[in-house]
Order: sequence, then structure tokens, then C-alpha cells
Amino acid sequence: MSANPLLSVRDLTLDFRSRHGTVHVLENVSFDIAPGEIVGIVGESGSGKSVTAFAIMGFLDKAARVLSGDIRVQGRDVMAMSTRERDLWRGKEASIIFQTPRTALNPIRTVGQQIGDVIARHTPASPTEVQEKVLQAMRQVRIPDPERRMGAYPFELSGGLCQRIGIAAALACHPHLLIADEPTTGLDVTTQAEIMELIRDTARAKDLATLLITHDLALASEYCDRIVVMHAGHVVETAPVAELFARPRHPYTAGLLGSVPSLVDSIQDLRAIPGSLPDLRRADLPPCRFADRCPRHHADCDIPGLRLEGIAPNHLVACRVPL
Amino acid sequence: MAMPYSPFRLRDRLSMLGYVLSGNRLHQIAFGLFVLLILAALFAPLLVPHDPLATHPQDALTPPSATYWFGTDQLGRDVFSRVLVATRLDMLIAFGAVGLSCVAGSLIGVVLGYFGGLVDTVTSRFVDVLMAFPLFVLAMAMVAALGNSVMNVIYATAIINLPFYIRLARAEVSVRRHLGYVEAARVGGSGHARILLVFLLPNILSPLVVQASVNLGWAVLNAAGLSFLGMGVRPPTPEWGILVAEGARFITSGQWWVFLFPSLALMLAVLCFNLLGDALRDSLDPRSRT
Amino acid sequence: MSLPPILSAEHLSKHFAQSRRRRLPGRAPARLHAVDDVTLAIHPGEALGLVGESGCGKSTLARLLCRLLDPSAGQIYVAGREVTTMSTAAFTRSPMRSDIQMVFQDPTDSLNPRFNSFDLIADPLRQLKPPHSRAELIAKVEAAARSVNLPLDLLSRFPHQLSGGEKARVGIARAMVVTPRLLILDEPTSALDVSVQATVLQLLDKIRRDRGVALLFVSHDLNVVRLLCSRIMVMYLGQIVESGPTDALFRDPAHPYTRALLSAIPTLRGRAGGQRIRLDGEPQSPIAPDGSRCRLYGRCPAQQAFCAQAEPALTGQPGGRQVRCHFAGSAVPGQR
Amino acid sequence: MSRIVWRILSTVPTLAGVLIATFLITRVLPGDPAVFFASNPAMSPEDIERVRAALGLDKSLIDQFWIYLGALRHGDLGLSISTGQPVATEMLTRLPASAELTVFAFLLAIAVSIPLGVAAALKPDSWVDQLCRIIATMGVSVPTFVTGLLLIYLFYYILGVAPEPTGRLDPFMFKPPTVTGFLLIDGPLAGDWATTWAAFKQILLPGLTMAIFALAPLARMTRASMLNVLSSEFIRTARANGLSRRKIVMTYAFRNAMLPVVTSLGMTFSYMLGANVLVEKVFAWPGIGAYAMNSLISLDYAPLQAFMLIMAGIFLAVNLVTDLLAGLVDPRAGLN
Repeated sequence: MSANPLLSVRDLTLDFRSRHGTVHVLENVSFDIAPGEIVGIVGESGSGKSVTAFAIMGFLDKAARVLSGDIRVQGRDVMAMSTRERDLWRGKEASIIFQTPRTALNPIRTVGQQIGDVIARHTPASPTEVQEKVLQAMRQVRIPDPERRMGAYPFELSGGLCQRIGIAAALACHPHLLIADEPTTGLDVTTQAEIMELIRDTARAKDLATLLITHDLALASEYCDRIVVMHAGHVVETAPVAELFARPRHPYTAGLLGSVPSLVDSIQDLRAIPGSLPDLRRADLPPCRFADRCPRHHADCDIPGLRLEGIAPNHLVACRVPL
Repeated sequence: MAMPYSPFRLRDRLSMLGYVLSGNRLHQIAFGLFVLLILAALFAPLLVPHDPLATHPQDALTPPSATYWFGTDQLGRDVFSRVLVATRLDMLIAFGAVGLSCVAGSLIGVVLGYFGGLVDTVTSRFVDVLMAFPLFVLAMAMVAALGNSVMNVIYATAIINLPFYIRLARAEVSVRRHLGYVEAARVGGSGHARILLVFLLPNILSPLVVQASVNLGWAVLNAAGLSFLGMGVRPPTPEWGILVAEGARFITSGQWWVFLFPSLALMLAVLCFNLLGDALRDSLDPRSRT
Repeated sequence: MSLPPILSAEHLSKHFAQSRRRRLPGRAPARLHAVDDVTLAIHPGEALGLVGESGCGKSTLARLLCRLLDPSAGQIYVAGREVTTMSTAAFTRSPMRSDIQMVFQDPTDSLNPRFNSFDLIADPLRQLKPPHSRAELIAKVEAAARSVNLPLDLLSRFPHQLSGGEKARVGIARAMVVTPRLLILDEPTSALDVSVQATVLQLLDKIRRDRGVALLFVSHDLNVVRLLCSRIMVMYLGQIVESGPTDALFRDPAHPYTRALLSAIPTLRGRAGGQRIRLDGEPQSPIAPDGSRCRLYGRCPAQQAFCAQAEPALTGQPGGRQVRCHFAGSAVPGQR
Repeated sequence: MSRIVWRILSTVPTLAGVLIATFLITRVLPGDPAVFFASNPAMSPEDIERVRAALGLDKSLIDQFWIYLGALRHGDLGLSISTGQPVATEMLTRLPASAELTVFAFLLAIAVSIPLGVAAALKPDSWVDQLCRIIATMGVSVPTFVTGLLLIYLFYYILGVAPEPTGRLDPFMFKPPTVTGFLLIDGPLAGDWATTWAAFKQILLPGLTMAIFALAPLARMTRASMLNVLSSEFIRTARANGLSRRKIVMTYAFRNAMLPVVTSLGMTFSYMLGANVLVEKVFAWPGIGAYAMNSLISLDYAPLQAFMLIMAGIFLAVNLVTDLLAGLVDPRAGLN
């Protein structure tokens, strides 16, 4: 892990209490992001990737209970912040953008006003200055004709433009950390490429630590520097993109790569992962939550205390019998 | 031959009801009240301590006592017996009116929502016109036009509730008619009638049942309101609205029991239906179900 | 191909009148051109891919071909017989109904929540090919379940008790139980996780190979279509803009839109053309499109002034390909 | 702008339906008004016919309808049979009483229910939320006439703080000169504070009764709408961008939550108009509800017809205004 991370998540363990018992959502989740680095968290639904993002931003709902862990952004303990501190921190130091860009915007307020609200909240500025900064923020995300568009309502703009507005608002106050939670789900392929290029270029230009949450391995491979693979609330592997795809060490990562259509030549080469996610409400979850589906399952796997360990430089894996 | 893959059974439904009730004290109370109301409606004539119509002039306007639990009215009739016996009539009106409007309204609404088109436009306009009138006054006018009788109160109440079912069923169906399972049924060879009856109607039953439960309360209010004004059911028939109207005369002279007990009965019945509606809403809402 | 097509369509169009509420009084109703002049044929045992972005009309086209919607113009032939003259209701009652079946996008939406898996699969059988006995019904339903690798003990479960992959398989079993000759699949895997998607794709390929069932696979995901289909049609704003064998289309996309689409797909293997092709500007409105210019005009990186004056026609190219572009087959300035 | 005109025009068919319905309702009421007039035994059958002709009852229904419309154009609502007075005049003297009561109660209900609903939504399961829930459930469960009677019993008989429930003003007090017809406005205009205070005391109990009736659905709706908006994605975005709680609640949540509430205000107002009949009876309020009821009992159809027409007209107007109001706030309606 990098020497001077901007974001560091250490041993984050949390569960949800529901009517049907306790759901063990995350266990010992750890990873870092350096300034200017784009890290992708990849996993299937139910792997806990969005919960991780929400924990960083302080968005967990009441049912969630953090059992252990430490989240630091620029060395600052995020979970120790008061509500007020966190409100002033969000949007200024760290921002998050969501999927379904249109519903993520207030339908009855112009997009310019909405970006302006963020600027006015975090920087002392006169109305005309705010106006100028709104235009600046819109130009930064390459919105054509911002003077006209700032008076538009979300319903008058396409999904791609709405997502640009979301990014403009998130980046308006120049945060150091950007979390993008499935930012292109529901957008067309051509729009998706534009949004992802915008995120990548901005991260590079502003030295922004970026966390991309996605279920799309191919997308992550194209735009990220490093990938964190999650399965059932565990980080199972993390490595630089090229290395992860060239030589996956965790059987789950390998299985995932085998099931991605863009990575194989013919349908016969496609490999599905047998079985399904374990029920996270189980009290007796095995140390390795992939054990029941794993082709390499071994007696050692059932010994408690499985940790994410370095297997090569910058390459960590949580497996007793890595590939 | 035994069914190898058995669908839902009654027992499962009952256990689900138990599960829903177990969660909420208020819902249990509502359900208990509902059972009491039904029992009272069925067996009131057997349970009353006095003849509800018999007058005891010497006991006129006596406050509640061991003999007369809720006191007596100006003619010495037992208020308790009258309130209890009135349950049957009020329940008959409520269930009759809601049953009629629910069945007719949801059938109309389902057809309108599914087929749309000109008939839908015209009928929706008609419903708009109906809703433009104060519905209670409309019911008054209808009872006046049709004549004072219990059946006419039921019809009038049913008609003013009709728009709600038409609108509800129409909205629910027009949301669902483009859903995958309806298209799948068409690809699977089902005709329109079968899609309506087998696929759509059962799936919109939940909101209809919730609406019906709330409407039972409205129907009771409506019937009582009509007879309070001297329309519909006529004295000396015991009916909650009439009892309240009769009691109202003695408020300013301090005989509170004559109006209070029928009022309480009325309130409890409506409260019970409203709480039951909430309970059903909670239990039938797919988001709150497991 | 020597065999006659199972399903073919000629000059098929579907226009939707815009709702009156959005219309201003005194103006003619605007019409949304969802599908415009589509001609295609699907042969037995073939897998044809239909690709396009949201709103391009691919789902409407699928529903037209499935006789769920009546076309505004054009003809559909099932095994050479014209069916457009029949009403959708009459088609539902005809034996051709079982020949063409459909699998829907959202596995949750497309399963009646009040039926268990057994009844879900049995329903089309009861309507279209009523079995003679209950034993026969059970046997056929179980066979359909086995053919999609659905464990039989799941047959008594209700949709909300099934996982996404299991629901998708129930949906396929329901279509397969009446032994169709063509399956129309409307984004059947877009709601599934990749590892589940892989099983479903392999299952569909196996069904095609083992039973000779033709597939019309509608998707926004070119990579998925590439694996499953031998031929691909690309749609843009209601029109087919390019069609051809999968390999050729991927190797050498001829239409600027196809090229942009291909270049936008994230991939590990390094892009063939290298550079991302951007489509700038907003798409034209699908409502009453201007018939005198190319529908990609305004976004096309290769456009010439001429493109704004004439709408290109879909023209045949060598190798069984078709392209709707004025510059198809010729070297385009600034391209390639 | 044209959309506003369009919205206004869209009430025309409903208005036409209302006219036809009011006309028909009174024609199917039992009892021949002419016979009622002629109940004097001295009148011969010829006299009855003459009265009938004078009332236009011998013409066909269609002709009668045109006569009815023609009279309406001149503001002629016919003659009351029981009093012999023009209905329009009687209505005008009574309408202010009803209007004052309804508007008073409506404003009271809005002033209480909206803050209550918002507060309940901001703190789910707190005491405010419980209070809101109790009020909402009780409000719809207690019949208005029972509420009225309970208030009279409590404040007039037991506590003796309220005046006797006999109309708008003590019979021994002089009405201020009529400007608006609302005593609470005309009193201060005339500088007559004693009368104003007396009128206020009179309107308090019936106003409260009606307000309690209207409060419940409004509070419930506000709470539900506010909860719905607070859980929506754009509120999450606003929080993610660190906006202040005040900004989020007032600018982002409240304005959006009010859209459906404002639209439902028209409906609530209509219910209150209907409830007027009962409240006016309980408090001997000299309004149009009581007037309509009396004419209904004496089968005097002209006042009833006028009452229905006025009620429906007010309903349409209020709905139009609330729709336009909501449309001005909501850019999606395209009104501005």
C-alpha cells in the first residue's frame, strides 16, 4: 500500500441489524488511495462495495453498526467527526457522485442554482462571484454553452449532462477525494465513455484521489490504476490493474475474469462461478466466505484468521492457497 | 394425483396474518375491535339487557346505573341496548355499500385501465364530474330522490364511493399493464379476459382491500351523517346517527350520556376500520414484506 | 442460407402518437418514430443480435416481431406466411404463437408474483398446447426446468423466493416449454451479475445448438452479442444503420455510429483503432424526424454538408453486409 | 402561457358535465313542484297546469335545459318555492356565512397541519410524530357532528367559555355594514371591535370542528410527502455536498414535498364544503349548507340546484387554482 495515502481504510467491520437477524456486511475491509490515484472497487451485488463508500462518507443508516475499523482522509479520522464537522467536510474535502444522475438532482431547482448552493455553502462569495464560479465549474466538466444550461432544470437535460452537473457540483469546491458510486450505470455506452474520461482526466489534472465503485470489470480495467476486488464483504484481492488481469491470485478474481464477456473470444471460453453468495446472516460464516464456491477449497481454508497479505509488491490477496 | 408443487395455502395466509398482528399492539386492538363489531352485529338482539324499542317513561333520562348501563333517553329507552342493536344496521350499510362499490368500481376501473381509449376518456370525465360535487351532499340528494330506506342509503353510499375504486383500480392496472408478466401472459397465449382476471385483478387486490377497509369507516360516517340530518334511516329504528341526533337535544341541559355513548360507538367503529386499513397497508405493502 | 426464414419482416414501422396532454391545441399530433422501415430475416438455428442504445427502438422492434404490438406499416411473415393481416388477438390463438416466444428483460417484473415457478412455466403450456393429463403437464414442465438447469425443488417457490439467476431461468423455461422455433430475448441478462450472466449466455447457446431454436438477442451490450450471435444489426433512432456477420462487423465497422459504439466499449485488449471516436452534440429528436437528412447528422465525426440534404439508404455491401451511410464502401475523409 | 390557457380550457367539459348533472339531479327528485304550490285545495287542476306552464315544467327536458342555461347566464337561479324569494338573492345572503366558516377552518387547518406534518417527518417516532399520528387517526375517525357536539358540551355547557351555538352573531348585536360579508373582516373595517370579538367567539367552535376534520388528511399527507422527499436521491446528493440542514429541509425538501400537498388542498376544500351541511346544522349556522338541507327536505329544487352548482363551481375553481399554483412551483408542468 502506498506510503502516503490520502484515504486509508483499515479493518472496517460493520453489520446491519434487521428484523431477520444480524447481517455481517463488511469484515476487515482495508485499502488505501494515494493522491491522483484512481482505485476501483469491483464486486457483484451484495459484495459490500457501496456500503464501504457510504461508510467513508458517513452515510450509513441507523441499522448499521461499525464494530471496528478506522477511516482516515488526509490523516483525519472520519468516523470521529461531529455531524456539523462532517457537513462542512462533505463537498469541500470529499465528494461522492451517485448512479441515476437525473433523480440525484433536485427536480424543481435549476442546475445552476444547485451548483451555486454547494459553492455558497463552502466558500464565502458574493452572488456574482458564485455565479462566476458556477460557470467555471460547468466549464470544467465540459458542459457546452454553460451560460444557457445553468438556467435549465434537470428534466430538460440528458442523463449524461445531468451526471456532468452532478460531477460539477461535487468538484465545485475542489475536494481531495472523489467517490464515484456506479456513475455510469443506466447511461449509454457512448455517454459512459465520455463520463469516465471526464472523471479520469479530472483526477489526473487535480491530483484527486478517486474511488470508482463498479460491477463492470472491463470498465474498471480501462480507467483505474489499481483494483480492489470484494466478495461477500471481504476484500479478497488488490493489485495494480495490469498485474491483476495478467495474473489474478485469488480464485474468485480468476473466476470473475473468466465470466466477463469482453475478456473471452468465444462463448465456450466463458466460465461461470458456481454457487452463489453465502447468506451473510449466518452466524457461522467461514473464515473465507468464498470457500463454499471455491474449486481450490482446502482444509487450511477453515482455519480462522484469514488476512489480506502481500504476495508480490503492491499485490495483496486473502487466500491460503492462492493461484 | 397429488399436487407436487403446491401453491399458497390458507394456512400460510393465516400464519402471515398472525405474523403481521404480532408486531403491532395497535393493530391487535383494531383486529380485536373488528371481531367484536362483527359479533355485536350478529348477536346483538340476543345480548341486549332491554328491548331497545320499549319505553319506560318513569325512568326517562336516568343517568348510567346498574340497570341502565348507558342510562336512558327521554322516553326511558335503554341507551346501551339501542347502541348495541344499532351495530347491525350500521354494519349492514357499511358492508353493503362498500361491497357494491368495491366490486363494481374495481371491475370498471380494471377494464378502463387495461383498454384505455375513448371509453376510458369519457368515463374518467364522468368520474371527474361526480367528484366535483361535495360527495356527502350528493348522497343526501340521492336519498331524497330515491326515498328514505336502508337500501337507498346503501346505494347512495355505494355511488359516492365508486369513483375512488374506479380511480384506484384504473391507476393500478395502467401501471401494471405494460409490466413484463402481462406481456409474458400474452406471449403465453392468454386472451384479454384471462389476463384481466387471472393476472391483473389478483395483483391489485391488496390496494383495493386497504381502500375497502378505510371505506368501511367512511360508509359508517356517511350513513350516520345522513340519519343525523333526518335522512335515510328513520326513528325510532336504532341507528348511531339517529341516536346522536336525539341525544344532541339534551347536551345543553346536561344529559351527556344520551349523545355520548352512541358517539363513542360510532367513533370506535370508524377508528377500528381506519386502524385495520393501516394494518393491512403495512402487511400487504411488498416493501414491508419479507 | 437455403432454409426459408422462420421470421422475416419487410419495411416494418411503428409510430406512436404523442399523448394529447403534451400536445398544444390546433397542431397535428406529433408521431414518435420508434421503428422506421426495418427489413430483416431470421433463419432456423441462427442467433441474430440487435444492438443499440436506450431509446433506439430495439425493444419496440422485438415486440412488433413477437406480435405484441401492431405495426404502423410493413409486413411480418412467420415461416413464409404473412401474419400482419391477423390481429394480435387472432395471432395469440393461432398455432404460430408457440413458435415465437419471448424472454423479458427484468426477471422480477416478468414473473407474476402470485404464481409459483411450476405454474409460471405451466401457464403457456396450458393455454397453447393443453396436455392430455396432469402427469403429462408435470412431465413437460419438469423437462423444461431441467433444460434450463433449474433444480426441481425450486418449482414450488414463488418469484420473491428466487435469486436473479433462478428467475431468469424460470423465464427461459416458460418460453421453452411450448417448444418454440424462435426465442426473442429482450436484454435477458442486463439485470444479472456477470457470473450469473455467463451461465445464462451459455445456456442460451446450448439451447440454440441442441434444439435448433433461433435466437433474436436484443441488447445494448456489444460484447455479449458478439459471443452469442453470428450476425448483428445495429439500430440508431429507429433505423437499422448497419448489419452483417459478427466477425466482419467487429473487425471493420463501416458506419460511423457502429465505430463510435465499438470504440466506447471498455476493453482490456487495447482498442483496435486506438482512438476513441466521440459523438458530440445531442441526438436528433425521434419525434417526427426530418426525412431529408442523415439521422446521425450533427453528431457524426465524418459528416459532410451533403449529409444534411439527403437521408442515406441501407445499401448492400460485399460479404453479406448492409450499411446506411453515404460514404459506405468509399474512403471517408478524416477516417481510417 | 398557452399551457395555462389550456389548463383553464380543460375544465370546460367538467363544467358542462356539472351543469347537466345539476339539472338532471333536481329533475329526478320526487314530488311535483307545481303540485306543491297548488296544495291549496281551492286550486283546480287548471290552476295546477298554469303553475306548471309558468315554471316551464310542461316542456321537454331538452327545452327545460336550454331555459335553465339561459336563466343561468343572467345569474337567475330560479325562485324558491317555499319562500317565494329569488334563489340568487337568498344564496348571496347566506354564502358569506358558509364561506367565512370554511375559509377560517381551512386556514386554521393548514396553519396547524403543515408544520405538524413537517415536524413529524423530520423526527420519525418522536413525540411529535406520535402526536401527528394520533391526530391523523382520530381526525378521520370522529364524525364532524360528534366533534361539534363534544366541543359544545365541553366549552359551552361545562366550562361556559363559549357562547351559545346559535349562529354567527348574538341576535342582540348589530351587524357591521356589509363590505365582504365576512364579519371578521367587516367588523374591523367598521372599527367595531366588540362585534368582531363576538363574531370571533361564535366562529371559533364551528371553525375548530371543521378544522379538525380537515387537519387529519392534510397532516398525514404532509408527513408522508415530506418523508418520501427526504428519502429521495437528490436529498442524499444535497447531503453529500455538505449543504446545511436548514437549506436541505427548507429549500430542497419542503418545496418538493409541498407539490402533492398543494394539489390535494382542492380536494380537502371540497370535503369541507360537504361537511358544512352537518356543522351548520349542529351550530345553527345560517349558511348555504343549512339552506340546501332545508330545501331538500321541503323538495324545493331550485335552491338545491343552485347549491350544487355553486359547490361544484367552487370545487373546480379551487382545483384550478391549486393546480396552477403547483404548476408555477414545478417547472416540469411547463406553466412558466
